[in-house]
Amino acid sequence: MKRQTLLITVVALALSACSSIGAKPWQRSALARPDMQVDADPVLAGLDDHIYFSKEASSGGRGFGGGGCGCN
Amino acid sequence: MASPCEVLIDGASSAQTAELAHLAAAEVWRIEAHWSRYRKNNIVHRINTAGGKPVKVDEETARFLDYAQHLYQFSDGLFDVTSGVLRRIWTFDGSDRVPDARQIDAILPLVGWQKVDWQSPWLRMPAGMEIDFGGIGKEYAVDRALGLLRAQTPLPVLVNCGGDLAASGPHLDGSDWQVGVEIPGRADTPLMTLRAGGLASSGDAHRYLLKDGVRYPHVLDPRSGRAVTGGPHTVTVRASSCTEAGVLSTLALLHGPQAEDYLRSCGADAAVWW
Amino acid sequence: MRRGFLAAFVGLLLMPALALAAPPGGKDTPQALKQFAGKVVYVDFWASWCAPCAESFPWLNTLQDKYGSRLVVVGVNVDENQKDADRFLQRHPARFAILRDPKGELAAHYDIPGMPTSLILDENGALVHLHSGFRNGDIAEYEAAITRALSGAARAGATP
Amino acid sequence: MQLKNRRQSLTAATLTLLGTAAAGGAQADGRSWDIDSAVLVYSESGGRVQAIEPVVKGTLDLGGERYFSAKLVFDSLTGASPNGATPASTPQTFTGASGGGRASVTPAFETPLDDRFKDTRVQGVLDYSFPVSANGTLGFGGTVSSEYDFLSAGANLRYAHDLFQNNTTLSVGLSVEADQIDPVGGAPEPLTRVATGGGGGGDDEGEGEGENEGGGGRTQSKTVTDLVLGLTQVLGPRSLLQLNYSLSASSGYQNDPYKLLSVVGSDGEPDYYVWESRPDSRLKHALFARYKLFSFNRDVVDASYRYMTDDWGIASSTIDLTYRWNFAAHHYLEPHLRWYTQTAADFYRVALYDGEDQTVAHASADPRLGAFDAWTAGVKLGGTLNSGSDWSARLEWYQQQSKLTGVPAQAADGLSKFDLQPDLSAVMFTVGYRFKW
Repeated sequence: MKRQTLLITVVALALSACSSIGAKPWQRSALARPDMQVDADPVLAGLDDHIYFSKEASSGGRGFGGGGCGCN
Repeated sequence: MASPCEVLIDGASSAQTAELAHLAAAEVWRIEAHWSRYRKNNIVHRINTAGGKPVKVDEETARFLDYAQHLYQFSDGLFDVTSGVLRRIWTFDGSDRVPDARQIDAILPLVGWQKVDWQSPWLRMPAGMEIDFGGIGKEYAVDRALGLLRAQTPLPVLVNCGGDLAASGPHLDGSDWQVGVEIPGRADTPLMTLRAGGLASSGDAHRYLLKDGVRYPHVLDPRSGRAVTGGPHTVTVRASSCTEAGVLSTLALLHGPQAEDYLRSCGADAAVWW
Repeated sequence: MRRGFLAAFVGLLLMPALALAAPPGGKDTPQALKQFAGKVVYVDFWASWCAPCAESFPWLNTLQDKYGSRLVVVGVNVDENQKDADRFLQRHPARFAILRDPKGELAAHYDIPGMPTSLILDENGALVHLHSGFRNGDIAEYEAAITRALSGAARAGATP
Repeated sequence: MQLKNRRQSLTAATLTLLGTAAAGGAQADGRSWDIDSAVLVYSESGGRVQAIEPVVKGTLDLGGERYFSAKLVFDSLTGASPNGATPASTPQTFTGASGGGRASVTPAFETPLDDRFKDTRVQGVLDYSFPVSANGTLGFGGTVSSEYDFLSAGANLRYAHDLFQNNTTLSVGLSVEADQIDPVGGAPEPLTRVATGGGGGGDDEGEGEGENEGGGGRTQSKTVTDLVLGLTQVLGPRSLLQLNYSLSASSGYQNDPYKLLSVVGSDGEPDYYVWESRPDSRLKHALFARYKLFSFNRDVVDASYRYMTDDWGIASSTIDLTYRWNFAAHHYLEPHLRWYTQTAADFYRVALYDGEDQTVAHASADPRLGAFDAWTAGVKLGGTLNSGSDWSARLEWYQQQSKLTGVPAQAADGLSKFDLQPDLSAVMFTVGYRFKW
């Protein structure tokens, strides 16, 4: 039981810590840039995922891993 | 459009101001050449010498004629671009030669926008009639010049052609522009502030006739062909553009003694000097 | 060893939290806005990189005509470098006063919750309204807030 | 005309005259599509697989943060891929199933390839996302992908919640995909002998009994369910961290119907071949961490690490690094380095020893399930035209170095005379163009 409570407190602390890490709304000039977006180039990412899905045994991580192809 | 024009740019180098002033001047001269009735090779001359035949006008003139049509309805005929011919019987040289009823009745048939057939872009005007954009041509040029400069710089710009002016926005420190209004016969020049938009003045400052103690200002009612007497010396209006300010100040004058009531009814932001 | 590791991990997370506690912003009017004392002021925080800010400019431009000299519209630009702001103003001309706030001091003073954020200050600089974001659909609400502030000023006999 | 709007009509008429009215109202919120198109050309050395993959994706901004997008992917594959058999000292004959019945002969000492391999795939994706609250965004989408022997349909649902003034974003996504496999000639029975018809490798007295012409059973199917939990945390005005945990459960037919294994004697020479066999479910866990930093007030550093493990015994690590150098106002150069390593599946085998096909539960010689390291190195050049549209061109090399595992001890010496796992290397060239329509 003690282990769970410890884990929960850590997560709670982590989240509360999150509340002050970050940028103020007026400091988001860099974060607003297209090349700083998490999904900056979705089509290219899709092509890469497909190639690596058909050549390697791992997939996804960034998003859903489904290959949607026979890829033999 | 004879008055000199000046350009003020807050926070710009003299070189940049000179360059942009040149740009503004070029635009004002372009409009001057385009619509001045003193020139022989422009659209106004072609219209005034068409002898009743239809004339195809360019896009800018077409827009201006649409505007003239709107103003004619808006002012119940007080604002009429065909009233230019009245100058044949009225010459405001300070003398006492006020035209008599016979002269006026002879010229009136040549005045009246309702006689003009305007189907954009074709204009057909009965022979002998003339159109004249002088009424608000200068204020329009000021607005066009300001539009060009605003596209070139985000800095606050003011274009002033003989007291009719327009500003793109307040000074960099947020304060308004201070404008001195010349009132004939008064030594001081009362100050008016302008934050953004246009400011125009109309008055009988320079040209008028004097007969039997009555002052006949260069303010002619196109419907009667007569000068409007008993009105204020000068009306200055602030509005969203110099053109709109010019229209309201001209119409206020044309309402003579009821100038202030007219301005209030239009919700105009104005100052009147009697 | 596990306990030590856990303590270190938690410590690591808390440390940034303390460093960034925002300084308490006093509620008096900042120096930059004092020049508009005596007038109702509509302050709009904007930046070149904020898309809804561009959508709000055409409407902001009409405020000056609509409410005349009773209202002062001030656009506070929080771009770090002036070049970005100037390029933005070329494409979206502003017919109202622009104040620069490159280090975000004004923004921090009001601790604005998002971009854009609009504030209305009454004639003695007190904050009477704040909303963040801009949607064309909500213009009526924004204008109602302005009229309320102006009528508040009129009631208090402020100079027109 | 009521006085107040008389004045407004004058103001409006004046603005129309001056043309500012038009400028003012210019940004009518006309709907415009953002079109993102790209073509990938993938080419493996040694006459292996070639692929050309054009993609076009249109995103429509419906206003109010609502976005509809439609994507169309074409994929044409040619060339050959290893069929799983090991090389032999004598030519080997296989009746390829993947593209017509012609028999193909593999020269001695060469890796047998299934060179009648031709495939055209079309995939359509639709997606719609919209705000459900001030900080909550919901998105759902569907996808259909079809090729001549494989049909897949999937749907996904995603929710993202912004906290602490958009500094923290928690997201959860669920996707379900149903695949249907119709191999040419039917799905072969796993671990049954492959009919070689004619001089297969070595003398195979055992011809006939237990043979399988590959006329296997009916259509096979599998379902794949993915769950992704994400946290994106802004660390400061110039950097952010993304952490994803994803769980992927696949159940049903996992085999590659065209892959087989050689069953070799102690001399390493193939006696006969059997179809591969994989478990009928797979559970994958992946942890993904990504860090983005805006550096020198100009460039973007993008570094990510992924660790994946599954119940087939495969564990993989991936490191991906890109440095986007915005060397000019509208141009950038983006070098890219990717390092990948994976361990082999428990049931991965280069080949089986005589009789092992009767004892093993599962076995596959598909190189994708083997152990290998892989490098990707490349560079992308891109820019923005003054019309506002973006172009990009990317050239990359991909290289796999395999680590030999799954060699049956009894035949190890015999097999050692062959190159059991030839490395794979490929060139990838992608051009992209994004514009408003």
